[in-house]
Amino acid sequence: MAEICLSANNLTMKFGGLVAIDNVSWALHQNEILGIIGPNGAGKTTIFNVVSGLYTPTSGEIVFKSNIINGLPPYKIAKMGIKRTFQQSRLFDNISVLDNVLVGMATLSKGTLVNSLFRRKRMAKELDENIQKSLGILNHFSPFLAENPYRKAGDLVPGERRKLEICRALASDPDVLLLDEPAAGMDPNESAELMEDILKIRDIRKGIGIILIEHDMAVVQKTADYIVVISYGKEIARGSFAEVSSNPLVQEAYLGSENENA
Amino acid sequence: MSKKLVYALLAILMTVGLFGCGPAKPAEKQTVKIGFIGPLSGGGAAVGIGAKNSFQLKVDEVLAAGDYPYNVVVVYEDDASDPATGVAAATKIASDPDVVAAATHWNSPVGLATVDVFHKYGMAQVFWGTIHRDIIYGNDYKEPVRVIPTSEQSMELAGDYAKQFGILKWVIINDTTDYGTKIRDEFTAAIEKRGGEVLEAIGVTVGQQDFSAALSRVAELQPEGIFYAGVTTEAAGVRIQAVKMGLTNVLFMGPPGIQSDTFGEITGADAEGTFCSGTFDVNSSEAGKAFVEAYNAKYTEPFEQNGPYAYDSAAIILEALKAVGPDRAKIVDYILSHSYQGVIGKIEWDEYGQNYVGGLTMYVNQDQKWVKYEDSEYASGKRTLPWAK
Amino acid sequence: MNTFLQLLISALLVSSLYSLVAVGFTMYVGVINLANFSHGDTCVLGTFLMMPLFLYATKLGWISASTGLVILILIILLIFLTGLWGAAIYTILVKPLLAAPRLILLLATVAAGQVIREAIRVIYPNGSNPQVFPKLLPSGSLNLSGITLGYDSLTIIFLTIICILSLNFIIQKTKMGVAMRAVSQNADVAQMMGINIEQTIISVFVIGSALAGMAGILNGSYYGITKFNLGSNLGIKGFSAAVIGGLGDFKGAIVGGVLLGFIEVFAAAYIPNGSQYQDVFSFLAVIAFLIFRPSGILGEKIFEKV
Amino acid sequence: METINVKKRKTQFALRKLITPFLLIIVVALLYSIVVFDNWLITLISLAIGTGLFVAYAKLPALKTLITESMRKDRILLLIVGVLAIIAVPLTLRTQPYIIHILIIAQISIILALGLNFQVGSTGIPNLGYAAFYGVGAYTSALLSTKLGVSFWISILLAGCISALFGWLVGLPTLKTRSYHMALVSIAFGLVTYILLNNIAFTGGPNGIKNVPPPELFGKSLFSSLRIFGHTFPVQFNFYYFVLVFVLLAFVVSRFIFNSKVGLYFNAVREDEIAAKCSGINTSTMKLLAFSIGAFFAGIAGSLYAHYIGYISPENFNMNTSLQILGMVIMGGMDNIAGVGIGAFILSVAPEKFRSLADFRMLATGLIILLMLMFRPSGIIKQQIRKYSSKYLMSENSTQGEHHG
Repeated sequence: MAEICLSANNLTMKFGGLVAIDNVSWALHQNEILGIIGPNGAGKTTIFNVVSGLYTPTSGEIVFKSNIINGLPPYKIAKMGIKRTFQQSRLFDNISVLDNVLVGMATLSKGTLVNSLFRRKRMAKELDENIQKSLGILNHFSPFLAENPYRKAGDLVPGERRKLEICRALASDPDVLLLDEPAAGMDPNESAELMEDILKIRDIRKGIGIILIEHDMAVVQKTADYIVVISYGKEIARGSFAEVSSNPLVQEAYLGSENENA
Repeated sequence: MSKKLVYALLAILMTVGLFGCGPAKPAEKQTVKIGFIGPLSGGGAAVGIGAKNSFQLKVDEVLAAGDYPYNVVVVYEDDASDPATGVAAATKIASDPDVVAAATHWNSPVGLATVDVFHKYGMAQVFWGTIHRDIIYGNDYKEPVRVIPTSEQSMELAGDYAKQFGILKWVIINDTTDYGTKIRDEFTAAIEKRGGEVLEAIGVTVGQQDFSAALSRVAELQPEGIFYAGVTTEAAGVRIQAVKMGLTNVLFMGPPGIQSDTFGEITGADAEGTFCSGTFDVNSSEAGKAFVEAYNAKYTEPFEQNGPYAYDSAAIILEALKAVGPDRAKIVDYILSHSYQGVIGKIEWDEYGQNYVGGLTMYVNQDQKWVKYEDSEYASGKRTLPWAK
Repeated sequence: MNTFLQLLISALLVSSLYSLVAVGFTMYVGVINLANFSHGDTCVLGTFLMMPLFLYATKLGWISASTGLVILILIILLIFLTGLWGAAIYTILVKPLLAAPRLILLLATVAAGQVIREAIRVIYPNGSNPQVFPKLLPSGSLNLSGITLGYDSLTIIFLTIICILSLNFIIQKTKMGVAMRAVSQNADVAQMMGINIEQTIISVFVIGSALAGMAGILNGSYYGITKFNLGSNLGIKGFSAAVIGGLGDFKGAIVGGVLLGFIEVFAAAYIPNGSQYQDVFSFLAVIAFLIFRPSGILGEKIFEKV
Repeated sequence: METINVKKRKTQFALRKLITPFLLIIVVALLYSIVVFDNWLITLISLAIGTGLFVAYAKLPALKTLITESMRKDRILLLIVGVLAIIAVPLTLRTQPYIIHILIIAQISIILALGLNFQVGSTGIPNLGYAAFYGVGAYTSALLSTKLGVSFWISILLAGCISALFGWLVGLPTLKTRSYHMALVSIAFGLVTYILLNNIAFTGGPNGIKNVPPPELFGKSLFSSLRIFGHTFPVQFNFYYFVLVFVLLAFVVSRFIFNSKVGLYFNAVREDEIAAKCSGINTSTMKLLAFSIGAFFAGIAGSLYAHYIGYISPENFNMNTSLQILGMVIMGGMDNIAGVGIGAFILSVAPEKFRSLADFRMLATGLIILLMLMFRPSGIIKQQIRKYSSKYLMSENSTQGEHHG
């Protein structure tokens, strides 16, 4: 078994009286895709927000490479090597595709202002390398993006936006990638393409651990190695896709939510 | 590349050529320009326009007489009561070689900012407004002279009357502008010189509406007089709220800054019996009455406090111009070495160029109007002041 | 002791005015997450609309006949006019920019405030100078063992309470109020529930501006003077009160207004030399709140929506 | 096929060669009539023509491409002419120091607007009290020179640094809050600074500070008039070139920062703060940096103003000044350095040219900001996509994807 790179132990998050995550634990191994699924409002995104440092958990701990990272600011967590995407893609709309990816490399360099003003040669060299790398990553996921690096991110179609967001997250060679419902709002063709992309990530970045929050069961089935199901903040099942999908509790949770949706 | 260079040179030549020609200057020998700067826009516009009209009135009168050797054109510039705008205006006027002298400014900060400009260009600057001492005394320039008395003189007058009324325990409420703080210091000096006492000076800000905190402090101190060092708006607010708080049997006095009929309009009946140590009362002399008549025949806007001073400033500049011709340096010397007879009475400079002869009046508010105290029904005994001992 | 009571009354008056302004501010933030910086100038617009109305009524001879009733009608008419103004601000300025980044909209309201202010100054006769505001409220005063209590002060406090109570009724009991609360909780969900979002936002602008107009009239008639540029200060104070109370919180805005009024009056009275630093105290209070309790007195801890 | 292309290219080439000089003539003529002529009607007409041309440029894609292309090709020529013109202008205005004065004020405004652009334009933080930083700089410098006799060069540096420190402090309370909180805090800071400058005796209170000495260069005061070839040049002449150096520095530094990672991260914070955080950007540092750099620029500008005019008072640094500078940034084009420069130039020269309409000055500023925000929020020149000259992108340049995109 590969090494554990990120784990949550007895994680709990309360907002006032509302318990969004209730004593949830999981572990992500290297080279693994961990699926976290559950009906709407189950607290999946909250888990990401806690892991990426936007919220400080009420109790429990998040361990990354044997360091507890609860309560660290988001940028530090990103610097340590945990990157994420967002449910409604949050690109930097008014800057170019290339710039979006370059921002994704923010964790790689230090000494920004002084260097920018006085060590311009060194910075130019670094920039050159970064651009080469960015184009490589873009090319990997979408030749279109690599060919149009100066296009405004805001002008892209949703599918390309999703890809760009993944590129941006991958730009700094993270050890853990959190994907928040990447297939939301996609048609079957697009999600098929997405599945390939997700599997591709492991080729580019060896040893990366991926957590995938997803609603689209087809995507989860195809990509996830291991699945944790939560409902109303509590874990109700875990195991392989076959195991959890046959679990009556899971079926009930999903049926219930589908009824609500209907 | 060489073609590019040719283009570049061509373009440069054109630029230089265009800029170099400059607008052609009219070369009429008989025409001489004089300048006027004041707040023609913004909060001080009423005073500025009153002064501007008065200034123009004098110029028109002199030219209409027919025997003036030059055709005089007045260049008006706006300082908007703002030092930066004032400096630009002063630079514009002073750097125009056709302008020989200027009458300037109502606001002290503007005046402080522009004395250097006029000095640099060696142009006579006659102040029809501003009260700050340093404009005249803070430098050894020959160019600036000031027709309007300083606030110091005004506060001396206030002190005289305070002593005459036997009111010697004062509280000052001052706004924190240059005007308010200056008046505060000078009134304090004037009162202390006469054996009185200023119990406390309480600062308020311009634009403040609620004065209850300041006035509650006044009530605790139980003074005989409240002196408001500032201008009309806040003075009226202080007066209204003072009456509301029951501070009625206290003398209320203010500096020339509250000498506007608006004070009476806003405060209504509460204005009755308040005092203002104000500017010269033009109606007290024949020349003054003639000025008022001529002004009102020509303009609808009131000439406000500073009209007569602007009128006399024009007279001074025109007299100097007539005597020595359109030569800046000679005009500066002439102005400083002569005394004048204007509508505000005799004008004489001290060694720094400050008019030190009179030109001030004490007013009392009677039926919402400022009336010269000596002419009022209070002085004649027909009415009594609520605080009278 | 007397001084203290006298100050208490002043503080209450100042508080009333701030609360009325703050309520509008907080409602805008609640519904469309916008700090409307032209709000304070709407107050001044109210006073400057009232003066010609009053003058006209005087000319027609209405004022002398049955003063109380006419003034009441005038005030209602003015509230109506400023409410209409609120709807206009929304339709002309805010709505076209709702899709733009919030920074653009925010700056646009700042500019709109400037335009209102300067337009009043330029258009109103002699607008640069302070204007005498007609005395709408009953004059005279009550003398209770050394404390003077003006009838006008009492009327202002009374009117403010009426305004706040009726607004509370609208928010808590009417369908419009339910819609407002729903939109400020979550606009998407509200829309799914069949609430007409746009109508709700407009009604918020109408109510907010009407209250601002009311605040303007009360301000004018209490102090007897009004000036074109009073709005920027009133607006900033109203906003500060809303921040202290917790933005988006209706009750918080009122509490914030009261707190700000008290801080201002009492700090000015009891801190030596305080009067000239009155504004500094209130801003220090706001900054302290922003650092230590950005969600305001009543507000809960804000979790950023991700 | 080939021949036709060549022919076409030839005519285009000939046409193109004419465009740049033609444009230059128009722009120079317009600028001349706007800046130098002392007649508001001519200024108005020129402004109208300028606006008309600009609208045509913005609305007609063909014209736009043509002009952009030829300007790109002839940019060295443009640069040479521009620099020479900027250097030559005061020589032709020897008898009109007032015009040079306007130009100096415009230069100072450009530094101010470039500074504010870091905050409002690049980072997207509203700052409605920017004039306070300007004031802090001016007062620091003036106090150091008048009370302690510190030399100009040290005081201008300290003015920038102390102003930057204030910028950092003002930024602090708003790190965890939202943009409208920043608007409030900046207004509060602006007002508090104004009140304190008025009330503290040390700063001269409302009367400000007089007799701020002019800078000295090679042991000579900048207030001594130059005499060259028997012509006496007004003192404004010295200052024009003196301030020009600072303006150029400000442009260069702004460009460096804009093109660097810092500029990019500023943009990331503006576009989406949460995404920026999760990308590993310390958004607090970036915001504070934007505040400090902007305030530093303001401090430098303040110091230049104080030493040029020789007198400062709180009135120079009130809310109106803040809005005026904000208007320059918005009108010119947020996050576009050239645009901001143009905006600052227009909005500082125009009021001087429309002196007779001074009463409408603030109304006009407000209207310009409002109309720009409503109908062209991108300003005169839009914010540009960053282009890099990396060898890996060389192949991309030839496709010109961005032009047809």
